[in-house]
Amino acid sequence: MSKDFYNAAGFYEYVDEKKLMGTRCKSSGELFVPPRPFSPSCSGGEMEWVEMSGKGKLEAFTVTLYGPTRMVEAGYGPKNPYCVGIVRLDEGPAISAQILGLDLTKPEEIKIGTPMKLTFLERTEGEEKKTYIGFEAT
Amino acid sequence: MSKDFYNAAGFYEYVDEKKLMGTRCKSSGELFVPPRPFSPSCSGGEMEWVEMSGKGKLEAFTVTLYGPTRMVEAGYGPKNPYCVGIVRLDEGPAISAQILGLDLTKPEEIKIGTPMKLTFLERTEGEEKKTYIGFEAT
Amino acid sequence: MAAKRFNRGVALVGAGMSSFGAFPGKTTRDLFVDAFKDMQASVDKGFDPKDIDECYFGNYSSSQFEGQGFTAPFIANAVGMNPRPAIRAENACASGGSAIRLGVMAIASGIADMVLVGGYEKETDQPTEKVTEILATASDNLYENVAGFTFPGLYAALATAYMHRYGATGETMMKVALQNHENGALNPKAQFGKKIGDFIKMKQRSAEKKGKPVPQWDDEMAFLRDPRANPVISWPMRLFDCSPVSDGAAALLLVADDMAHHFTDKPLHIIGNGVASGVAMHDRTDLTRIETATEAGRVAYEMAKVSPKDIQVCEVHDCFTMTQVIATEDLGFFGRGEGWKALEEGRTARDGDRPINTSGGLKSKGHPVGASGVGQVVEVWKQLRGEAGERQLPGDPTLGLTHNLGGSGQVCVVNIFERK
Amino acid sequence: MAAKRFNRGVALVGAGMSSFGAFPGKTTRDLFVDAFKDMQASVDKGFDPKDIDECYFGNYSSSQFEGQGFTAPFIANAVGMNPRPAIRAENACASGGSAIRLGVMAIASGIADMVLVGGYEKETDQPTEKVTEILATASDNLYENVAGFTFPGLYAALATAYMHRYGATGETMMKVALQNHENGALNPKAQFGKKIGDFIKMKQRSAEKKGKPVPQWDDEMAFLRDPRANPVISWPMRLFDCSPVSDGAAALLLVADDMAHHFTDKPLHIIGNGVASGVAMHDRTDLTRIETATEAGRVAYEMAKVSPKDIQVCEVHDCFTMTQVIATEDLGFFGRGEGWKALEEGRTARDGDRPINTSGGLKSKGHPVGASGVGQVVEVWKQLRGEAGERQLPGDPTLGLTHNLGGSGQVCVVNIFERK
Ligand SMILES: [Zn+2]
Ligand SMILES: [Zn+2]
Repeated sequence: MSKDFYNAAGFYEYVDEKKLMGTRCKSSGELFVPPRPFSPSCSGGEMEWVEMSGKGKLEAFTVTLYGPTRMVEAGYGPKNPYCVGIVRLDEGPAISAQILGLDLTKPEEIKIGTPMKLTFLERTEGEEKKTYIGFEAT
Repeated sequence: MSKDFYNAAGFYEYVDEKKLMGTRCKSSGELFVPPRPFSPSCSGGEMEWVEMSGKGKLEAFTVTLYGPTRMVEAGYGPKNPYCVGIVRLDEGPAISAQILGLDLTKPEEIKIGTPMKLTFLERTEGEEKKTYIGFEAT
Repeated sequence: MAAKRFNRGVALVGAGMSSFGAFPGKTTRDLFVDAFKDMQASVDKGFDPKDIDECYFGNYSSSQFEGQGFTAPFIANAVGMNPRPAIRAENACASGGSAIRLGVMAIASGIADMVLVGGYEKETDQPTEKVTEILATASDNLYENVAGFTFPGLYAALATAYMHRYGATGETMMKVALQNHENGALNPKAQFGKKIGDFIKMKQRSAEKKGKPVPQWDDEMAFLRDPRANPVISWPMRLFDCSPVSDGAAALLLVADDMAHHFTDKPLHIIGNGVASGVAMHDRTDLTRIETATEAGRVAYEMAKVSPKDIQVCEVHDCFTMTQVIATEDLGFFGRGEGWKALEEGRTARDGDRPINTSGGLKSKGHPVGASGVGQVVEVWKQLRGEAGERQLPGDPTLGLTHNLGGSGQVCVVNIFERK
Repeated sequence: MAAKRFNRGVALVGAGMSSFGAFPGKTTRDLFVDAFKDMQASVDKGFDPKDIDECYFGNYSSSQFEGQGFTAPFIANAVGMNPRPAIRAENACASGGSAIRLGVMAIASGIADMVLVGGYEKETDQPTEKVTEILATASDNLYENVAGFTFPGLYAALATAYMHRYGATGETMMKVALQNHENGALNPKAQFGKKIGDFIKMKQRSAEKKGKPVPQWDDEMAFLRDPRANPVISWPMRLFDCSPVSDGAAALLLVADDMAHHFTDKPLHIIGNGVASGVAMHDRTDLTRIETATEAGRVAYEMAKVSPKDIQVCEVHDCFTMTQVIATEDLGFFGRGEGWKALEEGRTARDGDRPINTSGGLKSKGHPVGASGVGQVVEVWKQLRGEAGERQLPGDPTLGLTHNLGGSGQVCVVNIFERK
């Protein structure tokens, strides 16, 4: 059961269930997204999973024409670019994700600070479909 | 022209022509097989290519059942093992090569010191045929 | 906590590099031999390679680029260093800088008096998509790669944050490219020995030869603005915002300070060395700066007892154009949000008051990842000794700095050199 | 040339490791957290992680094993070390030993008083053929790989040369496996906590369950001689001659000698450290020994002012069984050609006069490449402090040695530890 590890494996198990989860240190109360199995500030700490509200703001982005293999396999390329960015969650931490719902033909009009809400997307990689987190302009 | 580099690229260009070549430092006279573009002992040195006689002795060997991809692609495996070893050339230096002409069903009877002579072999790798050096028991 | 210091001073008495570029048929071993020979020739009074006690090498990923991991003993062997200790440092694009740190430490520790430091990478045997994949293993494979970030993408995202807060534009980035290509055109070892104007002429000649209509641009900036000549890779970054895929190697000879005069009357002393590690991009509170650079700079300045304004020669890690602008702020040369204006005003050009990347930078000189941080020192060596030829800075400079980033800035190494 | 020395003594005040084995769902970051916690628990008087000045990590190839290069800042981050300097050392299977060398050097140089040293590798996410390919990038890709050499193959060739010259046989190797599995069965962190007898019982139970005829062997050696139970991989080496594919991590806390008493009343002092690099196998004049080990041992013994006979606890790099035998000769414990006899006479067993690999060695404990050299030190830490539990050596040992090979022996790192 990867969720017992409070790590990336647990995180992606939740993503498969369409949940964005972080871990919280039971002693210091610190919240970690992406999750951590270990709380450096209090050198230890038992962890628990916490679900995020999924609301946030766009903090940085790019519109990529030449992506990695997994994005090429998912159908992206110079004629069908995608947006990827960093979204700061209302809960404080930030995370990298594909950004949806923006007009990618006019990247200069995309605004840092745009409110975002969580969504989940599927990409075909090789022969598998995999679920990833995404954010959508609201 | 890779042969001008006095390096691996030049070496394999010669192998394609079925020649086993080393480099010799024109100042110190030292012979290098595999080739070197640089003579560490005299810190420099112009090089020239020298052809080896192709005679030598087996210095160490193994009979491999589980080889790398290139050997698997060439048809080797647990049911068709191959022998690879180190052969000391009559000229002094030694080199790694596939060893042919031995009874691989009785590896315990293969003798260190067995006289060897150079041969060339082709292996199919992916869609290409590539030439390699080999040695044969004489 | 009082700053800790090295127990023993370290001097640079030789520095050399192979040409940077694409060299089919040459492995990292061959490239490093070229760098070693160039370094040998640079040692004024000569030296006996047998006196080298140890070797520290920077390499990002020969295992992926050329199928050869464990390069340290092979590279040591190529230049006759066995059985001396040889250790490879890896810190992505800061691998070279990290190797320098290890070399300094070896001498300061007393275990070595003379150290060979090297950096090397062989990237051009792989197709571009494969290179992109290999470089991407230096970003966070658990959370950044999966989101779709490439390396140009990560730095493009930093650029959007910087542009949004401070008003810089795509034009700023084009001006970085213009400037670095001006410098690189004067560097015979540079991958692109060409100004942007030379690229224009090349395109025109090529069209002419093919009997196609000859393209015209009003000036260099018009060329860089033209999406056919300078296409977007990852918005806002275009082709000419990215450092190239390169092969190359560089080598340095370090000795204990008190031995330096045996080798040259003009040694450089490594008076400052700072290294910092940091978090992945999504964990940063401010995406308009790179904290590791500020921290590594702080440590190096403190050790050297100098301040940013004292630095006369400076090579920064311009893996992408906007990175250079941010670096000049991180290092304290300009205030926050002022770097792009300084760049546009020409202050960082060779004839400006704060010249940056006289070598051409990674942008024009080339970026063979593990060699880059070591190659930066070769430029400082030349500039501080008055040997930089046509691109020599005036004023007999004595103080230089190198700034070497790893990944998206999760490591930075800053070195400060002085000719006393 | 007089031997050079470190300017400042270095002590080991904490040592810990994750379990070694196969851990699906855990990355190197997670494994290193486990090792770090175990190390924390081992520091008798505790310590504040904020006092750690620098981090040096050994890792062979996370870039190929888990798609994550540039691991140093990520691992540093996992245990809260940013912005401290973090540098990865890579020297194939001697990556861990190389990281230890860097940690010692950092303290000796004066730049650090407290250093975190780590090693980690995550291999089991890849299929066996892919693991073989990744390991093979540590052999000479220009001349060894192309000939058909795998890693087991290279060490098998050394074994044939040794057997031919000195008369050792396949039985010798089986006895190494037998001995190391005896030791590993007493190590709760070992990948195989099993004696050969336990493997026999497992096979028998499994046959029983499936309703198949239950196989019988006269004794453990009969089992190891049976080609169905112990098939040939690369003659003369069989399955039980090879260390396994493993995940794992290990962590050490080093401090300046004069600070050691703040952390424990039983520190170990690193009194000897030797590193040597060497040539590829075909370039060696004698294939029955590994020269880098002799050279690294010579340097370490000289620095420590001790001789082989003084060593009481010893972990050697038994990536393959015959390698262990050769190591005991290279380190001067036995004369040339005498190592295999000493082994067969039981002298290297736990109750022998020269116990080797009380941890179970890489063979039984596991071989997560970058962690292995660091994990060896964890055993010496336990043995010299009387904390090795059921496998504790008698006689209150105070002097221990680790021997960590890279590749086919092109690098060796030897450390000597003393409890004073
Ligand atoms: Zn906590
Ligand atoms: Zn010569």
